[in-house]
Amino acid sequence: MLQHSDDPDTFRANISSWIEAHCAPELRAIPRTDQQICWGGKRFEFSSAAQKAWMQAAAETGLSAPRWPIEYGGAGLSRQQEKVYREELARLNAPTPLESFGLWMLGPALLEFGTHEQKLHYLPQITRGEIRWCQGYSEPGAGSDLASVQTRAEDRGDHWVVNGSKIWTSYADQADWIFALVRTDREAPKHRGISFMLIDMTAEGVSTKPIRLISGASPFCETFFDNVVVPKEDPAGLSRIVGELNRGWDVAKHLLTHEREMIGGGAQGLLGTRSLGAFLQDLDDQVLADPVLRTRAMELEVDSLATAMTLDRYKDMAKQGGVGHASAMLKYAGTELNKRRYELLMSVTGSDGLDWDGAHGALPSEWLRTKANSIEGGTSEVMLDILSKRVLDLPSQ
Amino acid sequence: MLQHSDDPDTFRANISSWIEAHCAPELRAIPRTDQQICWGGKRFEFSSAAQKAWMQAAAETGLSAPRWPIEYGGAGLSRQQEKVYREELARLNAPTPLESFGLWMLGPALLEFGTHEQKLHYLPQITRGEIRWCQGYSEPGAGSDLASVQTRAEDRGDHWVVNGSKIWTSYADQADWIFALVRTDREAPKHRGISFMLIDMTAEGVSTKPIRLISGASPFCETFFDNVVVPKEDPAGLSRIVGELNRGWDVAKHLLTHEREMIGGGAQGLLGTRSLGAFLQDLDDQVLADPVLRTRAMELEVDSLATAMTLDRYKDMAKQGGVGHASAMLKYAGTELNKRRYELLMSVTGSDGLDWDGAHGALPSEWLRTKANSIEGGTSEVMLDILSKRVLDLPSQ
Amino acid sequence: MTASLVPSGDEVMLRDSARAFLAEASPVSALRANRDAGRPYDPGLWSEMVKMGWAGVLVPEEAGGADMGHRAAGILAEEMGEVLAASPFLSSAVIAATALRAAGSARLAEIAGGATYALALDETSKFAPERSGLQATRAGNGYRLTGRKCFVADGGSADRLLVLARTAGAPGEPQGLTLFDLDASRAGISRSPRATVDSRDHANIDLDGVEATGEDVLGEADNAMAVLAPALRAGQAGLSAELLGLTSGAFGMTAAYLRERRQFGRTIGSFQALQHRAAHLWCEIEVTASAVANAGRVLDETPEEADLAVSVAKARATQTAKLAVSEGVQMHGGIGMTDEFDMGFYMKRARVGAEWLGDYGYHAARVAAARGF
Amino acid sequence: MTASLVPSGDEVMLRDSARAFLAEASPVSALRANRDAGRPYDPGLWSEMVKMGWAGVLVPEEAGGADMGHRAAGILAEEMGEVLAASPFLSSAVIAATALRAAGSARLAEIAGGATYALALDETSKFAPERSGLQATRAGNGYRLTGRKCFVADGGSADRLLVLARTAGAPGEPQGLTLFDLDASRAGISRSPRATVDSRDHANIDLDGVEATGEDVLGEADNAMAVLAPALRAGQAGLSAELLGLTSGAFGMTAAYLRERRQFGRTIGSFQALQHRAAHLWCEIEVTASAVANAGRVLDETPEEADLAVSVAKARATQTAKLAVSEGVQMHGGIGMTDEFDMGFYMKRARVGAEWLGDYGYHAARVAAARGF
Repeated sequence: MLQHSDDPDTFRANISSWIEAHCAPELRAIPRTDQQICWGGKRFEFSSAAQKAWMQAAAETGLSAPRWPIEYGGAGLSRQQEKVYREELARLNAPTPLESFGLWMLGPALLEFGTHEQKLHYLPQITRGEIRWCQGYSEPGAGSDLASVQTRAEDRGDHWVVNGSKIWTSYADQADWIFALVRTDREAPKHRGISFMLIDMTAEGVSTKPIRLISGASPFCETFFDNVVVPKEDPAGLSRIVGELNRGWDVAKHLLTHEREMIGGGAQGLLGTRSLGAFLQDLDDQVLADPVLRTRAMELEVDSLATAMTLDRYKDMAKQGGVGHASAMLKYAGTELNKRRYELLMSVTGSDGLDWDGAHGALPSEWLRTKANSIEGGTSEVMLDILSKRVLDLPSQ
Repeated sequence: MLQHSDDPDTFRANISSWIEAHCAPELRAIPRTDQQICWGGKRFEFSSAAQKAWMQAAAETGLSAPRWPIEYGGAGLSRQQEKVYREELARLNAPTPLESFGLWMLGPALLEFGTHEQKLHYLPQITRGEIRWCQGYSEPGAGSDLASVQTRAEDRGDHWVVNGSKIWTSYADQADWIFALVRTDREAPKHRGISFMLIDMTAEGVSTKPIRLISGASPFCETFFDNVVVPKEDPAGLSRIVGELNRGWDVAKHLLTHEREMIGGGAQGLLGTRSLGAFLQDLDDQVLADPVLRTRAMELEVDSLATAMTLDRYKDMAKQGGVGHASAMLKYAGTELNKRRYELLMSVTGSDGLDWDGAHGALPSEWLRTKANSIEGGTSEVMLDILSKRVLDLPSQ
Repeated sequence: MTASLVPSGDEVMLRDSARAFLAEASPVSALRANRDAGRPYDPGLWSEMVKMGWAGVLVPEEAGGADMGHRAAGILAEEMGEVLAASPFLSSAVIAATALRAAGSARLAEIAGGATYALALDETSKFAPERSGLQATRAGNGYRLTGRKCFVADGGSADRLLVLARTAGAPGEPQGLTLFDLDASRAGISRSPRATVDSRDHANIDLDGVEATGEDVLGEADNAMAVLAPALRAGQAGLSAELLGLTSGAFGMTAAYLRERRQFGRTIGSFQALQHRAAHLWCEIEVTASAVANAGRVLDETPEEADLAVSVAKARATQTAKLAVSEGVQMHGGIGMTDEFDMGFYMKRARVGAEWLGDYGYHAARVAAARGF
Repeated sequence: MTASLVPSGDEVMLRDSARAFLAEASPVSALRANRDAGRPYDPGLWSEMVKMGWAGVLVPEEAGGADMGHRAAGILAEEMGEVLAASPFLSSAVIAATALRAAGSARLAEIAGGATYALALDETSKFAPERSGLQATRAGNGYRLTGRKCFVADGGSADRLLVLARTAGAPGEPQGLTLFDLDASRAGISRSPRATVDSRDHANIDLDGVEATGEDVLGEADNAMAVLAPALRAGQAGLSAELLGLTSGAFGMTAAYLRERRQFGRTIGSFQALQHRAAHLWCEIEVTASAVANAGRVLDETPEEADLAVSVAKARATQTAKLAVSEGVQMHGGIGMTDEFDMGFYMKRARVGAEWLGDYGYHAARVAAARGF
């Protein structure tokens, strides 16, 4: 077990030796591939015994969800302690023991809106990697207008009957459960009448179909609900609705802001995957003798560095009380910048970069995939709407 | 007198010898300055006897308004003949004998909307350079919303009493008469209740004040109407309203499209005044060794050439039946391009270009003045609105 | 220039008939079917084009062509771009036909009859003809060619190859290059198909001691540019037209979507921010259309002065296509990202078209050079 | 970096007090009054700044300064930019103070006391220190300086001049340059004021056989860069902060106008096309603000590594200011074009600030060099 300690240095030493004790050296190699990510869930196949052991050690210690309360399966760390933990993971090249939409999204929603009983039941399943969740928000034809939920849950006394479909449900084909927005009151105004519902993916009438993107295969699926029966209370007496009935939009909005910060923050990660400088140094000298390409590269480098400084500054601001709706700026600026970066990488690689699996590997797929950056998690247009109304206080009409 | 002829070659020869006979060699020098433009009007001072003689010869022949009917003081030329005339003027470096808002704007409005008597009275005054007109559309505080006319003309039986003010009235301080939009029915909907009125600038209660721009002195004025009496019929029995009472917006709209084509077409003129190539060749080599400036210059040159080709193409289209609302594209593209051109000229001249009257003459004034290109004659935003609704057929709501 | 930049009656007819044919014979779904079948183009479609005389659009009548000129070729390319029709048209009927015509080659009639050609030029990731270094060394009365060409459009399927090789001088010098017209099956030639994002035929081509004679030289030895330069201009103008058509196709889909799609209780085309972006894009397309029309006219009227016009067209067409497909995907939102929807095909072809025969920077530099800076 | 990029309590206090002072003592109307009076700055205002210790913001305490660091200097410059306050602050308190401090000059105390300096560096229309060629030839124990400097900010009024001259080597070489610290009234110096668009003090300076001794050399002869480089970095960071403040001032006017102004029956700020442009501009300003804050921090913490941070800041600040003033004029419409309205002053100063101490291209190239391409 991990020895907690209020002294930061002692804590760092403890956590470091705990990582070294439980994360086998074979796991601590980089670069890591997507295949090595541990997602958990009933259908997950561990890539190695070491991976399974590492996840289980983390689950036992609560470190798969470092800041969640101990009673719900977390480690109960402070923000500062979590930072030390992440730093030590990075220093030792250790992978995060468990990744999941349960940890990122459902957990925070339950912690904010769930009952004590719901938390006690669902959260430890997540931290232990037993149940893999997926997210069911978007619907075909709805696009950015998430509140226009058409999937409906009809009240049949002791259960709901759910019909409709969701799109962009990442890894739905590998998930055990889904948290979804469903319309429980069709008479109420658009943003009312929506509930945040938990549905077992193995229930009869649930099916999924993978979505192929212009960039190739993707983790996204369409998920269909055909007369799916969802009990109002399951055997343990737990409600399948998180938060109040018909107030699911509040839960969703809370999570959307959360997601936006992740994706905006993720810009830094994206920037790191293809370093422009390294790329440019490998190129034929003639390529950057072209003033147009040189100019684009210089402009991008200036903007990338300034954007990285902005991520730093916003992290500092977040520590001092949050950034509010301005987080939409990180999402907008980060994703638009990433699209520019990949356009430039395609330009400087010229015809060498045009093959699906050619001299620059997956570059063309990555380039095409960046086009979704400014759509998913709130389009650039939605971000600009938020900024103009919430930050700049511009009028609606 | 000019010998008309249906044979194009004969006509060209005739017009050419007529120009040489009446436009003194001293007038045929370039570059010409603004001071050498002949505006006509009661207060106009000719810069030379030759200038006066040239204007008068043109007026007698009707060539100050080549395509207007002969009975209204024009030369009655065909479109093709006018083209030949313009080509010969250019070839011989002869200036246009007369420029005026009467020729450009009021004349076309009268030809379309005026009565025969109005045309007989007002048009020859224009072609002979006797009366100089100015335009009174915009009002302080109205901006692009030209239809929100506040200047009102109250009906007092046999006359109107006009109160209000106009802004951006070019050369109002030197004009004899003004054609203005005034509200003649305050109960009617916004676009109704406006009339197109002709007002004598010497009438009691009319005053003007010049407007200084960020680029320096300008021909623009504010024009104030303080209980100005405008007779409904003047001694000759002519109405001071052009078109129907309360339907002045139709006249104005017609002229706005006309003006837009002029300004868009004028882009070619503007492009010509400062040739980028000549400018760049005069620069220190180091300036264009900077890849950023070289890239900007190349981009601008590509876009300038393509835009010039577009002006050519649209002229060809106009000959075959008009371009309609697409003329808003010329206005938008031409003026935005011109702003870019001057931004680049300022960048390549560096600190040498920062003085009001320095190494590059009036360049800084010209640069600042270009910022108005995308505001006057319909803002770029209004042009994009027109294009999206009228050309792309995008819905209003 | 004397000719109008507005299409003549004949040109409108040509456009209408091409559009009607392609809508039937080669809608975007045909590209999808070819892609899914791993087939870079449909030889049956090409046969029909040949029957309609498209293969001979630039071939003189005495060699069996229709000799309709570059503007007409541009109209055909534009219509192909609109529906992303894949064919050897640009490589054979435009580029090779112009080269063979400049050289006075007897093989012109074969082109009009449907023989397919590919231009094997690039050796690095960027287009730069004068930097070609593939060696053609003297051997007896002839030559031996050894080296690698990459990104050869239509190179995997072409009957014949135009190979640019160095017979004198050093890479970087425009002189000393020779253009060979070789049967693609000649001994020593091997072709490696590439899986380019536009799902069309591109290949790398290795030449290993390929033997060639003076008969195989197109035009004069050491002076390839005399026949290559007009061919490149023709190809660049044709590709610009294809990209313009592609742009127009992508924009048409986008504008239609803006008019129909509803979100937040209104048609998305009523959102002013999208309206202004759409209107701006339309303006860009109009300006590019002028440049493309002009390039065709100048090639028909004063081809020797066409460098500037062609480079303006290719630079503009490249940029406008990029803007149109980016806005197309973004304005369609999630559906624009799915393979099921066609917009991705437009984006991918725009990218390949941006590189082929010189990218934006290459052509912008040529414009600058022509304008004296 | 250890320090936060968010202002500390002390920094917030400094900003608040500077803002309050400048709003009272130097609103934009003061610039207008100076302009109309043909006065490039108000010496009375400078005296007050000196009293508040701003002249000594980078001067060590032992020389009578406040030694508050570059981030603090940036906050002051930013606030001056916000209201377009004209003063010799950047030339004297930032550039000259840093140079004199690097050289260990005893005159530092004079700067803290309000003595004004100007940096005479440029010789062509573009900033390029190493290309300086103004000759300082050996004469007896000293030097004789002859040549012309142009675009010398605050050069018409400064008490003293820092003159960059070539004592060895050829233009283009970073070595062989020497920085002289001369009284502006020394024999042979003549100054020609220029009417720059920002209505501030800029002059051309002619040196005609000006005599200088070793005493007048700041730092070492032939090695000006040792004292000049830190001074330039400080000046560039300070100017970036001024431009950021200017940008924020112009944007504040524009956003307020969008919230108030009505047209077509609605508040213009409700037009989505303008909303998105305003929001985009705000994002650009946020990103630039980070770069400016970072440049100040790095100069305070690891000045020798500050080249990259400073050039990112100046490049971004230049571009963002240009966007803000262009959008400012356009969104204000006609009124934005009138001299009566203040936006024009912001546009003019932004243009001068874009050129001074290196334009976008100069700094972008330094970023590229630092990043290895």
